Amino acid sequence: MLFQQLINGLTIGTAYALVTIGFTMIYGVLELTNFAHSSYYMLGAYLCVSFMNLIGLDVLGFLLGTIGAILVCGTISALTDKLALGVIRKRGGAAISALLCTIGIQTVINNAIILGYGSETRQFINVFNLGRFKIGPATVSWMQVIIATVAILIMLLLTFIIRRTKFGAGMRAISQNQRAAQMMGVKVNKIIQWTFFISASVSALSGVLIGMYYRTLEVNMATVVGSKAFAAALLGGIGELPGAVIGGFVIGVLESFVAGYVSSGYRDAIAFAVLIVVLVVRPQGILGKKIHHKV
Amino acid sequence: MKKLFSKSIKRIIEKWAVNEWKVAFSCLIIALALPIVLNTRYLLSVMTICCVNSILAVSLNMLTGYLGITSLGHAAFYGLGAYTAAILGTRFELNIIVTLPAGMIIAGIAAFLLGLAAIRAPSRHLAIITLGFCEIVKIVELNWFSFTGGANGIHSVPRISLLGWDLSGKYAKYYLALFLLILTISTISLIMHSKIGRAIYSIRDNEIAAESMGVNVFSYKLFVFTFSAMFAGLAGAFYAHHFSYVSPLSFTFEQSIVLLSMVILGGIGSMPGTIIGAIILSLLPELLRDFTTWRQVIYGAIIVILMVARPSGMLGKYNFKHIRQQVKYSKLLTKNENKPLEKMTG
Amino acid sequence: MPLLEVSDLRVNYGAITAVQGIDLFVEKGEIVTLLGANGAGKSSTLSAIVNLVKPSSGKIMFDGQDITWKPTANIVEAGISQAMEGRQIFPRMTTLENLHMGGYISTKEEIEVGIERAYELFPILKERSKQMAGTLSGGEQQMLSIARALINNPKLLLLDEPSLGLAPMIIQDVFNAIVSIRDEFDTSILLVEQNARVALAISSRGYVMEKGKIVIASTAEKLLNDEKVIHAYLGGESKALREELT
Amino acid sequence: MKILDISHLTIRFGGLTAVNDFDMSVSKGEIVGIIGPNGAGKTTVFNMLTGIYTPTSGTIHYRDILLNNRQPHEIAKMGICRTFQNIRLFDKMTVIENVMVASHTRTAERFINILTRSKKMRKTEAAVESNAMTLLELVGLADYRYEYAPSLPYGLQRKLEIARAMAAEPEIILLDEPAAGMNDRETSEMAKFILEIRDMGFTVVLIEHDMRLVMGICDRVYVLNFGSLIAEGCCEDVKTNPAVIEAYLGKEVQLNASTRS
Repeated sequence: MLFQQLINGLTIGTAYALVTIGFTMIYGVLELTNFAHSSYYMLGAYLCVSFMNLIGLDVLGFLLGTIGAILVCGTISALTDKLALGVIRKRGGAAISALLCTIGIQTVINNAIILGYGSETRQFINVFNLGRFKIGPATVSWMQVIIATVAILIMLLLTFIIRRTKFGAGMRAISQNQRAAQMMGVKVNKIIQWTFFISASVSALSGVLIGMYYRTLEVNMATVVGSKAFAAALLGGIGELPGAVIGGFVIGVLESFVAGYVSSGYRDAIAFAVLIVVLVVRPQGILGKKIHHKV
Repeated sequence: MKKLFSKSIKRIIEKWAVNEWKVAFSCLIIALALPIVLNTRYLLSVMTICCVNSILAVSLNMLTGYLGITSLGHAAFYGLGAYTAAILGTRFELNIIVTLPAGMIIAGIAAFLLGLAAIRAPSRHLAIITLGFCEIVKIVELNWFSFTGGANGIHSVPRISLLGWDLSGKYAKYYLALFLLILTISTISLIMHSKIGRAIYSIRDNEIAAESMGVNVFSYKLFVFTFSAMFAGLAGAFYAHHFSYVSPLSFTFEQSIVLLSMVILGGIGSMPGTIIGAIILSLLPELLRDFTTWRQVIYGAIIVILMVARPSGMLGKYNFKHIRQQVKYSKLLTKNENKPLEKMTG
Repeated sequence: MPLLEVSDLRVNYGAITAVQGIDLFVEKGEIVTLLGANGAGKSSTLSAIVNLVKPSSGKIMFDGQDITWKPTANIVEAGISQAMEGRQIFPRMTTLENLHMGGYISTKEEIEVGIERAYELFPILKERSKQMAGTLSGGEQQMLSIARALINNPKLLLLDEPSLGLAPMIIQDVFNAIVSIRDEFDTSILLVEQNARVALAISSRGYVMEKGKIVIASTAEKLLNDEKVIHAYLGGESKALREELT
Repeated sequence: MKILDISHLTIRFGGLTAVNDFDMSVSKGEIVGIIGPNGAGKTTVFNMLTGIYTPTSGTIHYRDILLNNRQPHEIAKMGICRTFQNIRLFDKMTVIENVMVASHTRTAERFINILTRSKKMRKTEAAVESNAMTLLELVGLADYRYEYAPSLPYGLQRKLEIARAMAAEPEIILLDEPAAGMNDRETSEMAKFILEIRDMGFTVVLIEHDMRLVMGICDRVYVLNFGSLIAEGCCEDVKTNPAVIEAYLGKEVQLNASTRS
């Protein structure tokens, strides 16, 4: 029972972690809480189903559908920056204005999905059908293994991009001082748009994986994952990639334990209560570094 | 053309700022007279909701606009006020003269305790801490069945009456809501125009400098956090009596976001702006009622377009008090010297 | 043809005109100083050249190409670098990482050479290389900001108050460094500086700005002896000041 | 009369000792300078004095009150106020409001008076405003009273910070590089202004790199290097102290200072 809860928690945690990574990337660069971020999680899953219905309900259809969903979500996300958020930045709008703008974008996307697909729960056909195996007392499905593998690969890739590439250096520079970054020759707007593209793609991928895991799509899946990702990001120390991953896992495991041992009704309440306690006791998050500010 | 447009806007804003009292008074007269024309139950109810939302937005603006703390959990205090009034009303059959202050106090106590623990945290953490608090309150409301009625909520909250007078008529309720709104606006304005207000603004602009000038940042933050929650509690208590029904779904984190949108849309830190924002976002869903399926999409799109068009909200760029002073001062200069303000542009 | 040629440059901030139509040029291999009281528009001029502040009108030619309103990143690639006023460093990067950012558009080898040179110029930066830049003292951040602007080996270096907040001994080092930057790397330098006497001592020419306009353009030597300039910007002697005060 | 007494003051950040065993005392009506190379720990001393950092060891006494664990706002109220090296003004407030904020500790107002906007409260407000105006006139910013603080040129922002600190009516005023970013002319004016402040009854402690200003107006000077005191005394002694020349002034600048100033 304990072990099983842990494995289930880790699987949900993987999804949270992936969404959180994208979320924390944008926060890291712009200090912007992107409320639209979780919408790409849902949009990705729905688009993938649509593409599969067009191409074919098999592995090929799934793969092409996933790629299509990722590209569409990434493009939409990059466009929102080019057409809306970037304009607000350029006009010197307050940070909170951009935040409200992302809330507007979220409202549009989430409700456009309801408009296009209807509000009833939809099936996500599992094309792999790989079965499951046992480790000790717990049952693990191959789907869980796939999700974990893909997620870990993506996390490693993104960590590499941010830590080792010029693109990543540019991102970090922008996050700390935009003017100076420009003066170093960093193409600020281009990098920000790519960051939006990448973050939404990862979110969409996560939506596809989790959709396939639960085999259902619901119209409230975005809002459910959104506040969790938000919480996980802060828990791990916002702006820190490994922190985002750990934060995601902690929230996932915590939830599944509370649901298993306390009451599923209070599942979210306790997750948030723990979060509040952590933030009050350790404001910089689990992995966040405490910086000594010069006065 | 564009220049002409922005110039005329500037002139209007200047006029408005100089005559702020007159404008406010005229608005009050209009608000008092409106029921003569708009006299159906539906319209009066919409106007009452505008007042309730304005109370919420104005109180949130004190926290977010004046002090600079973004709260995503204002609806929690709104809900606490509503549940307090509903429970006191249904179980003890208490009158609004008790339930309204009780709603304020319970919301205030909750905010005080939360603030005591968390208000020192950085602003971005407070956003998520308040969000978390909002979710927790909702979940408790949903699950503490014996006390809150769970998802069913609480029905038949007593009608509004005062000293034996029945105030539950459509007109009475509107005027009561308007009265509460004026009470909120004047209390907050008076505070913001005093040394307390200056201290609050200074914290928003530079915490370390404020602290170094002798402003006790912690207690001021706690004060504003508690104070703004109390008015949310007041709005909630009125809401419970107005609809005679409360349900956890009215006080979710999404509702907090709507409240925050009102503040930002109207212009953060601007009292008239906040009220305009509250009225627009209260009316918008009603206006879009005929487009049920498209309603939310249009609603979201309008927010995006408005924010792109005016990134600082409608009135966010204008501080009426400062504009008034500047206009007065430049008049003084031109009168004395009869020449342009060379010194001021140096 | 001069390396940098600015003509009729204007900069507005809202209603306020910070720069009201100025002309200036910098020849190859030259150090030019821009003098003026606080708020005369010197920093705005520098920012406008690299388009960090959008000029409202005017023309900026650099190395034969028109760079007016070009994205800052492209201007940097063309060969202009700026050490900014107000310690515009990356606080959550180490000193070394900050220097690496200075070579964002350069190759690895160029960066290595550049960093060696930066450490020679400011040895304290080497000691602080692993330290977060945000925890450096004000003066150290200033040094880092100058050192960082040099990493990509610019043709033109814009220096905004390089001596701001620096100890006297370091100021001398910085000005020595500026001269050696010009001599060794053939970099032209446009300097905004309050420490007018020292700045003019290493410059060939200077401009004096007042209320957004250039009021005097002359050789450094003439400026140093100009009564008006002495009165307005150079001040009296230390001893004289003491006497004046007591 | 000694009003400020610092002894064995030490602070460590992680492994780094920013200030080590620092002793200093200030008497009423003095102008005391703290100089030293960049990163020597001068501003850190100010930060400990004003309660922003808590010292690792050592004591700070202000008129026999131990300041070590006091909050910054308490210390401001007691009578020590400061300016900042990297200017920290209230950006969305006008120049005069910036100054008025600092009167905070000098006025007490009952909540009920604020809600009723009583006569007494309006009287206090008027007094605060006229006091702020007086200070602005003193620093020459009266014409800018209704401008926003960031729209002022850098040098004037520094003056505004000083006016703001004065409005808190402290006994000791701490100035962190008051002449930074000013040309020689403006520096001379600033020097004169600081003397005026002293004559008004303030005690001044200042950090500054401009030797003309420091040597011109300071009664005594403390020299810090790598967090430790390397010299103290009157200007002439310090100026000729070999350790100071080596660590801070530099031989060339000595030369240069004579040609330049």
